Amino acid sequence: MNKVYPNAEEAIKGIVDGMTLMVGGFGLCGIPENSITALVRSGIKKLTCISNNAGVDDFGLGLLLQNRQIKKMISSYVGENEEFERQMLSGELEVDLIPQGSLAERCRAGGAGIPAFYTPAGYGTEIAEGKEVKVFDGKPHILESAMKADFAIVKAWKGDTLGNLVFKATARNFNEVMAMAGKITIAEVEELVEPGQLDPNYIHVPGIFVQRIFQGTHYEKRIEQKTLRPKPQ
Amino acid sequence: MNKVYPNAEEAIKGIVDGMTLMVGGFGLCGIPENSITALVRSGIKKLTCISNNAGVDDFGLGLLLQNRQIKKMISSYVGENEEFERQMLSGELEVDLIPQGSLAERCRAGGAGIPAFYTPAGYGTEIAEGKEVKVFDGKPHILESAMKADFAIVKAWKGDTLGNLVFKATARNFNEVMAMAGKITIAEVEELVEPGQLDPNYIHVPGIFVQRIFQGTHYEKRIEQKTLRPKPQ
Amino acid sequence: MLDKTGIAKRIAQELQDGWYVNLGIGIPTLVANYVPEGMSVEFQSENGILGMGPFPFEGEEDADLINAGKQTVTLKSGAAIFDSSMSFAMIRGKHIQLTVLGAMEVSQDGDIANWKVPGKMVKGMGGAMDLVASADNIIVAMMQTDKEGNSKLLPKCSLPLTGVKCVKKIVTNLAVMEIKDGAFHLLERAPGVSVEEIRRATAGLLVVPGEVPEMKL
Amino acid sequence: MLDKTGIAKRIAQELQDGWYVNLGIGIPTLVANYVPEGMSVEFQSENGILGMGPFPFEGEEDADLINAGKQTVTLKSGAAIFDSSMSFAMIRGKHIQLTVLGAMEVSQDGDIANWKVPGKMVKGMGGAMDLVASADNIIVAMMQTDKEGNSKLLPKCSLPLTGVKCVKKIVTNLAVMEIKDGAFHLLERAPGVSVEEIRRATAGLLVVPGEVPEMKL
Repeated sequence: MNKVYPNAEEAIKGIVDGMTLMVGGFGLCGIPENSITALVRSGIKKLTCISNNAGVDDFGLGLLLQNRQIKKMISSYVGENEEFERQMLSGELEVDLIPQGSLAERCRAGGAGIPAFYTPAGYGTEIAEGKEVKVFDGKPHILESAMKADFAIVKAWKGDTLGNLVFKATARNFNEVMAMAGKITIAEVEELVEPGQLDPNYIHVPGIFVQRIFQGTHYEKRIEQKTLRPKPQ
Repeated sequence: MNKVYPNAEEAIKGIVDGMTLMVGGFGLCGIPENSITALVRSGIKKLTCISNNAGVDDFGLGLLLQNRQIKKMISSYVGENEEFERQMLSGELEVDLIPQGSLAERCRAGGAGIPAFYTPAGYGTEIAEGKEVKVFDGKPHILESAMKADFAIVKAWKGDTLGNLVFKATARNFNEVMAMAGKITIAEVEELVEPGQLDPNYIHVPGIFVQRIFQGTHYEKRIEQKTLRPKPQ
Repeated sequence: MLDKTGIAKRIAQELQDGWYVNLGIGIPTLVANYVPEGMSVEFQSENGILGMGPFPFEGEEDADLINAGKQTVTLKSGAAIFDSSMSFAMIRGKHIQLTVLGAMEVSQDGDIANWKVPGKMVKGMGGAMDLVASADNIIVAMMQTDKEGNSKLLPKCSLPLTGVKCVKKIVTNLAVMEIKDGAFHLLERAPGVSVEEIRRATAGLLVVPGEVPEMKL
Repeated sequence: MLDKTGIAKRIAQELQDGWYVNLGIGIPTLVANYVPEGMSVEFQSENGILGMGPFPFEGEEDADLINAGKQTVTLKSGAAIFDSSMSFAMIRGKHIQLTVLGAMEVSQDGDIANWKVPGKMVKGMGGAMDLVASADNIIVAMMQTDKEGNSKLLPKCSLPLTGVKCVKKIVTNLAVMEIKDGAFHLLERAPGVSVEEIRRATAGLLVVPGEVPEMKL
């Protein structure tokens, strides 16, 4: 059973128009750069993308937006993107905004076979419209449903050929739960290693969740907000 | 803010008769040996213990059973314990049996502020009696509620003074979710280290979930089923 | 007629390359010994292992490394360890391709009872209810009759259930059967076992096609 | 009257030793600069950090290490990294002792609106709805009036809500107030600000006790 693919172009085969994709990352941190580039080149259209953010105009999912490949975005925060704003206001792009914690938990639930769960987040707001409400311990909660995707595309720091993944620092973010929730999960990694080279105690995503893996190239890892403090003299 | 306690006797202060405790471990693997010994010495009674198993006659939670300190056990599997059987059949001990996956998820939910979730486990069995049923995707599921404990007592391999924990191999088991679900969580560790000595990327339980930590002593780490294969000649 | 080892060998023929498999205690555990040559199968243990290896050599056992049966085990290269909630996320989320477990009774509707006998000491269901409720592909490994010769393949289970309408395939000491449309469908006979013997050991509705091949081990 | 830094300084006085704190974008972020000497407070960033440190020095920035505002940050010794579901487990599970965030409007019942202005571009709520729905201890940091001088402390919010009945305390450029029993209760005046000025800048019900001390910074 070989999970290893030579590159992004091969790994994304099977993604077709109209599919739902989960795409890992928080802002531009931990995004699957190679796979996004391959999706842009593929020209696949009418995608529904579940991703915490929508990239910036010229990077990340912004590249797919520029190319009009996304029909619908499901996110918690979509600032920093003028093309996104234009498409949303003109009605070209559907947008479903979800509280960030509910987004993460709904992905985990999708991967974990929990079809729905109660959360207090969003009760009393427009997010709760049409959702079941139940009071626990005197406090109203709303029922949120699990999310799954035809393909989940995540980016890890290191991965082995069995699909085990580890992330570096906050590039972990949504990549972990999304890897669990893809019917097919594609992982691109900075370094692909042999089984046994990752410590079994410290695997972030066990290989069972990953169907395809490849070593990415030319990571730009763009920084959105470079903030520094002055060096002490 | 000091979380470090000198020993188990000090760390368990505040546990009183009638409280609900979560106790980590799977079988005798990864159990908080020092804390259990301190509980036995304390003589605290009428405890409700949430733990996947109930130890063996002369080790683990079996020691508390011998001493008649447990009023109720909430577990998924309670074999290998004659005293347990005697108390259960005589009606001295209440026992609530829960599917293992639901037990783990109910602890996590308690720690994660999810008051209830749907699972297929137990539908159509006596476990489902009195529980809400809802059909998702054509399949019936039951609503299970979150569990919390007055104190959660867990055992880790290493921990730092801020309460960050890492586990070794399968001694991890329920310790992780139970650490999340204690109103007060006590962690005993084989090795207590200073902040910075554990890699931030590979923390299993972030310190925010741990209120008290101490370095245990004299770990016996008893093996329940020593199974070997013959050495090649 | 098959012994326990024979049942395990026959079940091992169902394995496919790349599958993740959860084996219950007893006969199912033996399946791990008969993975076909050249096939890569990863075993999950619900206490938190993916890539479980064989039992350790004397002196290599580690109290911190056990399987769900509380036996000392080893890890294969490329194994992963995780906590109990992640383990059942894999199970409930249908990431495991095959679950093999034992049963006290199975009904012709695919109900299974394997955790409780009223009046006897109840040890608990462990992970069995999660496993049977979630898995799309469950094989039950069992003796087809009890010690008194009574069939354990019934129209309806008499014991408290572990799960409903979940068992699709059964491998017993006498036969391989599929469960569908409210009946046991005979697929294969164990070596030297006649259809008549299988019929006598099946209390539930048994469907026998024209020709029933003998299994090859 | 306080500037943004003053608001942050006043909020920092609310910190207690050993607390875990989540700071929103804007004024709340500044609070981290004024942790009282000798006090140990850990900052949580909802993208997956506990023990967030200051901004990096030039050349030390790491694209893989950012905060929830997408700014480069550092880790303190003893920090922990985790995924998004674990991060919100901490938040929803009430493991964070204090949440500080901004608001466009707050009502006398403790409702808060801070994510959406109809007719304008909506960027999303990010983690705000989870934070306000879960935290027992929320402080809102805000200017008490908008640029036209209209009060943002209202009988009822006019904008779409982020959460209901959740805000307990507000620190503005003019005052510190507590919300209870359907009213803003004035606790402290900003330096040089009169009760009358605060009253004019509060559209909701304001309760003023006999004596209102000036805050000490």
